[in-house]
Amino acid sequence: MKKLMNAPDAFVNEMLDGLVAAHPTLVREDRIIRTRHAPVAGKVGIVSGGGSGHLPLFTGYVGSGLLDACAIGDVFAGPSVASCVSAIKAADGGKGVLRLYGNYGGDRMNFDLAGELLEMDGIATTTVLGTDDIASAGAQEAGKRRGVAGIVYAYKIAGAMAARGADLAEVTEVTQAAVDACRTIGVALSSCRIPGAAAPSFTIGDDEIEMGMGIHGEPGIWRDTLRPIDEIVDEMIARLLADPVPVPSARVSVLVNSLGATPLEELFIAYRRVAQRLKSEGYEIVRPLVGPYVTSMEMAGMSISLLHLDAEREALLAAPCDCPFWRVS
Amino acid sequence: MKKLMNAPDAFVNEMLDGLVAAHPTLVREDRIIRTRHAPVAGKVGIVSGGGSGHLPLFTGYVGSGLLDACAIGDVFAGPSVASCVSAIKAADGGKGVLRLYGNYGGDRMNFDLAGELLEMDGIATTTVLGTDDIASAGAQEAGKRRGVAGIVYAYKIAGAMAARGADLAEVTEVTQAAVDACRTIGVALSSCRIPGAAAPSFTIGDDEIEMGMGIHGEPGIWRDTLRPIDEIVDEMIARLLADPVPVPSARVSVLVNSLGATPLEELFIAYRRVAQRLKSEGYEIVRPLVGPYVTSMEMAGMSISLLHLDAEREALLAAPCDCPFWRVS
Amino acid sequence: MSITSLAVHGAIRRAAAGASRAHDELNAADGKLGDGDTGVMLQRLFQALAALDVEDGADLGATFQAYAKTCASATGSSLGTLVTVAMMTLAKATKGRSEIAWSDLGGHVAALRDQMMARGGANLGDKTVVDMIDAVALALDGASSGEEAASRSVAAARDTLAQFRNRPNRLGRARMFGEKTIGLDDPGMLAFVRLLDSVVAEPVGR
Amino acid sequence: MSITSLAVHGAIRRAAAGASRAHDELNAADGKLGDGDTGVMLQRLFQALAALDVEDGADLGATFQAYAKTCASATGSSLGTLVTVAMMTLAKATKGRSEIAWSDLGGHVAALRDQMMARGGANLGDKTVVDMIDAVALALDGASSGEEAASRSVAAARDTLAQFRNRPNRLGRARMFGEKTIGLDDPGMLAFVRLLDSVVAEPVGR
Ligand SMILES: Nc1ncnc2c1ncn2[C@@H]1O[C@H](COP(=O)(O)OP(=O)(O)O)[C@@H](O)[C@H]1O
Ligand SMILES: Nc1ncnc2c1ncn2[C@@H]1O[C@H](COP(=O)(O)OP(=O)(O)O)[C@@H](O)[C@H]1O
Ligand SMILES: [Mg+2]
Ligand SMILES: [Mg+2]
Ligand SMILES: [Mg+2]
Ligand SMILES: [Mg+2]
Repeated sequence: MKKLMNAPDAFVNEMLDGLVAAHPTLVREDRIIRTRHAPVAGKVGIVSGGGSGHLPLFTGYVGSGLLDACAIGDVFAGPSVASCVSAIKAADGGKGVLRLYGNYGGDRMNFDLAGELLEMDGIATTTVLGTDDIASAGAQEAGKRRGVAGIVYAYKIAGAMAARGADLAEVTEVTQAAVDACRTIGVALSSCRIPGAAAPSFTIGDDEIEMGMGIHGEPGIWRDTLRPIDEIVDEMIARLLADPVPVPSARVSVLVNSLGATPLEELFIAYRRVAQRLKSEGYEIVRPLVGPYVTSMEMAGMSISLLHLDAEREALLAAPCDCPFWRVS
Repeated sequence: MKKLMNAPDAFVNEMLDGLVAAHPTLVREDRIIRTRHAPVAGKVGIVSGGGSGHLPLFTGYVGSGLLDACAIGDVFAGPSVASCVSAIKAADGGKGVLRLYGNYGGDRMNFDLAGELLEMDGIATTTVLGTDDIASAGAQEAGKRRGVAGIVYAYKIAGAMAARGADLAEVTEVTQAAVDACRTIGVALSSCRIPGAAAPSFTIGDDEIEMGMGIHGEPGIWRDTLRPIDEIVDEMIARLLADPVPVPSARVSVLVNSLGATPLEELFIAYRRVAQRLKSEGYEIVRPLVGPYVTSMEMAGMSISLLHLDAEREALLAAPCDCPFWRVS
Repeated sequence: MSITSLAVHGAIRRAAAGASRAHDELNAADGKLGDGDTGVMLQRLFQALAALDVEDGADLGATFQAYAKTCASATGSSLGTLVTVAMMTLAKATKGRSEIAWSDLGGHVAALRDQMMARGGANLGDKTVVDMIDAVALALDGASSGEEAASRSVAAARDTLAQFRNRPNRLGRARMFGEKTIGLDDPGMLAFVRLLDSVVAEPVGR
Repeated sequence: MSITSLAVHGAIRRAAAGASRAHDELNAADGKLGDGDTGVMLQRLFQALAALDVEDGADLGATFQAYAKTCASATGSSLGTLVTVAMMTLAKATKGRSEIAWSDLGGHVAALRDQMMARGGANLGDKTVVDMIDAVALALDGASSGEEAASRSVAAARDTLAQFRNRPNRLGRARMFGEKTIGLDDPGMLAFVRLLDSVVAEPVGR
């Protein structure tokens, strides 16, 4: 868990400097990143935000057909209220702004406060929270669930809906429905270290795997010795399918995501089994995603997100988008 | 260095199963991957090949404007002669095939043998070897240098040149010139393990970094305690600039590449410094690439590749291409 | 005897010194059931507050508003944002006044406790900084001097820390650790005790 | 007394058994200056060769051609491809013949040494399997029976291994380790010795 960095305190700011230097479509204003064209007049704005250390999440998804702006916190810490305010302002093209971020207590307080401060400025805001992690609370307490990799689907749906010209209420409703149709579960193999921290965020044995662990090392469902990936995938898929969604569908999209250090080779081995299992359960997979979409720095592990589709959601998934880490055309 | 896998012997085949399941533009035939349209009649074919464990390299770059086909070996082992033969055949649209791969002894023997076996079938082949790793041999012995991340630029140049309709000699010449204009150096922070191997490929201390180490753990230039990334980048850039290319240019492209476990955050911190240093030396950066382009599974570390441009090379870099891991449009 | 902007800023400065002293201890406490950053966050936040210019006799509402603004920019952590909420609440409550009486302090603390609960969603008994503030609000009820306020609030805070130590955390990330949190101090509660100790180490009012 | 397809295939089978026995030792040797796969590669390769059907009296060229084809599909490792090269060379040289004399064996080995050098780019003295084959080719010169060939080649192989142990590797990945390779056996050379020992453990010719 060595890091290629300078002073730990400079980690996030230097990372953002490099990000915008490499990707001139992104504009940095202190602790927010926005598209070059934001705000787009007459379009509903989509903003997100959260702690650093999860690239491409959150700010890597700023781009056309996705996020207009993003508020950026320190590593694994929420963005400040001031950043949330700036991001919402940067995204507001006069039709209101959807705040779309993961269900973490600190982030909620900050985005809520920011929204209230901006009410006086006449900026209408709504909120949809990523709550896809089925390991973080039971189905009866779905509102308490944390947001993990599935939020990437919500970004896509929200961004495409806004690009179509829908109003704030419509964008919010369709995005909330997408979150409600999405389920994620992850496994972790090794820990990560916050820059400057004396110790890793958690410890796990050299031969162990933890089912259901969160992306900051939040405790999961069980921990045991590593077993063949097919068995692990089978359990993950079984857990995902056992968790009811409001409107189940036989057409699903699936995201097999690396938490960071787990290489593409292993993701494809896992995806092979995911596809086999879903097919044998009667599902058809649409536009699968395999890669590092939501990470925790050098943490090893992976997550599987399942998005149940309807015709509209499928069309929104297929709509064009363009950011440094995801392009549909 | 735990792995999400089943039997180690199945690692590569299961990985390929997942790759083509997730990316239907790719077609698998045993140990080769080709584009759905290969061979393209009347177009020079571009083939590559090499050991597994480096995704996206090699086979992830099969796509339009890049590779037509790729021969796939076991992890860190060359592709078999039979796979090389199949890949060349799959790429041959009647105008000959460029074999473009890294300068490793085993791979050379295999591709050479394959080429000779196919001479009888009347398939014309040429060879360009990736030799960009300046740490692997001195400038006087440039022909002995190994190929590392810089080969990605060679793929782009060769693929674009072939797509333009150039003949085999022209494609070969322009690609060789691109290799000659490209220099790479890497640093490693942690090791990786070949599936099924009892031990990591090499060992390195918990606080150490090795300058110039190769992507299979080949020994580098020095090993010492980790230092701030700005210092490391400065040395890497100094080494790259001190190594003469035939026709230097003030316009360069640069690839800041993760060897696997090193997260995007750290790459951007590094890129920030790379851009500062190159600018202060009078260079202009064109189309920078930052991300995991050539990896070694869970190895931590990064490499910097510098490609000197001329007008033609710059145009070829900007030409459209599309594969699962790189798209220019 | 009353509380002015200058007195408040003196307390902020002593809190900042206390946050520096408690840095390692608070990080360690948070490391056991959170992300290990309570100490570093509070040190930075209170240093930023202490660095503000506050003039004697300044409007208390303006002073707290300045603190609130600094907090809103300086931190995104949950405890930090609760400090922001506290400052915003105090700014509204003291707008246009240059001093408040010691006997009113308990009411103000009770008001910011309510705002923190509304914002953060914590309930009493969840073992968070809110339980600490609740206990202090009750203890301040009827206190009419700085000395009284100091001794009562310190005693209440220490008691509350001890009482809650053997109960489980019920909020946020710490909640996930369930019964394992029994026996551990909540980092936000511990921080409150350490900062309060520093604040009262010198006389708080005049 | 001569060498037929059946005799060759017997030797291949014994080599396969030897490769299995030496699996761990060869992986370990390669682990020190290569990628640790010499043992696993040779075991798989020779098992694939041993599994082929070879009939007594079959054309030697066809037998070696079948081996070459199997090798070309079964392995991409450098040593494996050198085995492919050897099989291709022998296939050409023995095409149309059902036996070769023991006294011709040294010439064939010398020819495949040259092909391996041409293909792989190794020079004599680089401390590779080629040095081993060179030594055996010389030792076989003048040998006119299976027994003589066996004893001479085994002696030459062992001597060569010992001689080269204290020299540095000069090729491929091992070259990068420079002086650190002194004192270590080259895995390809060691493999040759182990397989040859297995092959001669039973009479090789008739
Ligand atoms: N929603 C909340 N309501 C009340 N107190 C909270 C809440 N969230 C956090 N806290 C308090 O903040 C402390 C953690 O502070 P800190 O480590 O600085 O923040 P973070 O959890 O963002 O890293 C907890 O121990 C708890 O006392
Ligand atoms: N170009 C070459 N010429 C001669 N011998 C070689 C060459 N390359 C490899 N070898 C031999 O092969 C051995 C390594 O075999 P092996 O580990 O199976 O292959 P790889 O290096 O592909 O992993 C070396 O010890 C050396 O004796
Ligand atoms: Mg925190
Ligand atoms: Mg090998
Ligand atoms: Mg914390
Ligand atoms: Mg080897």
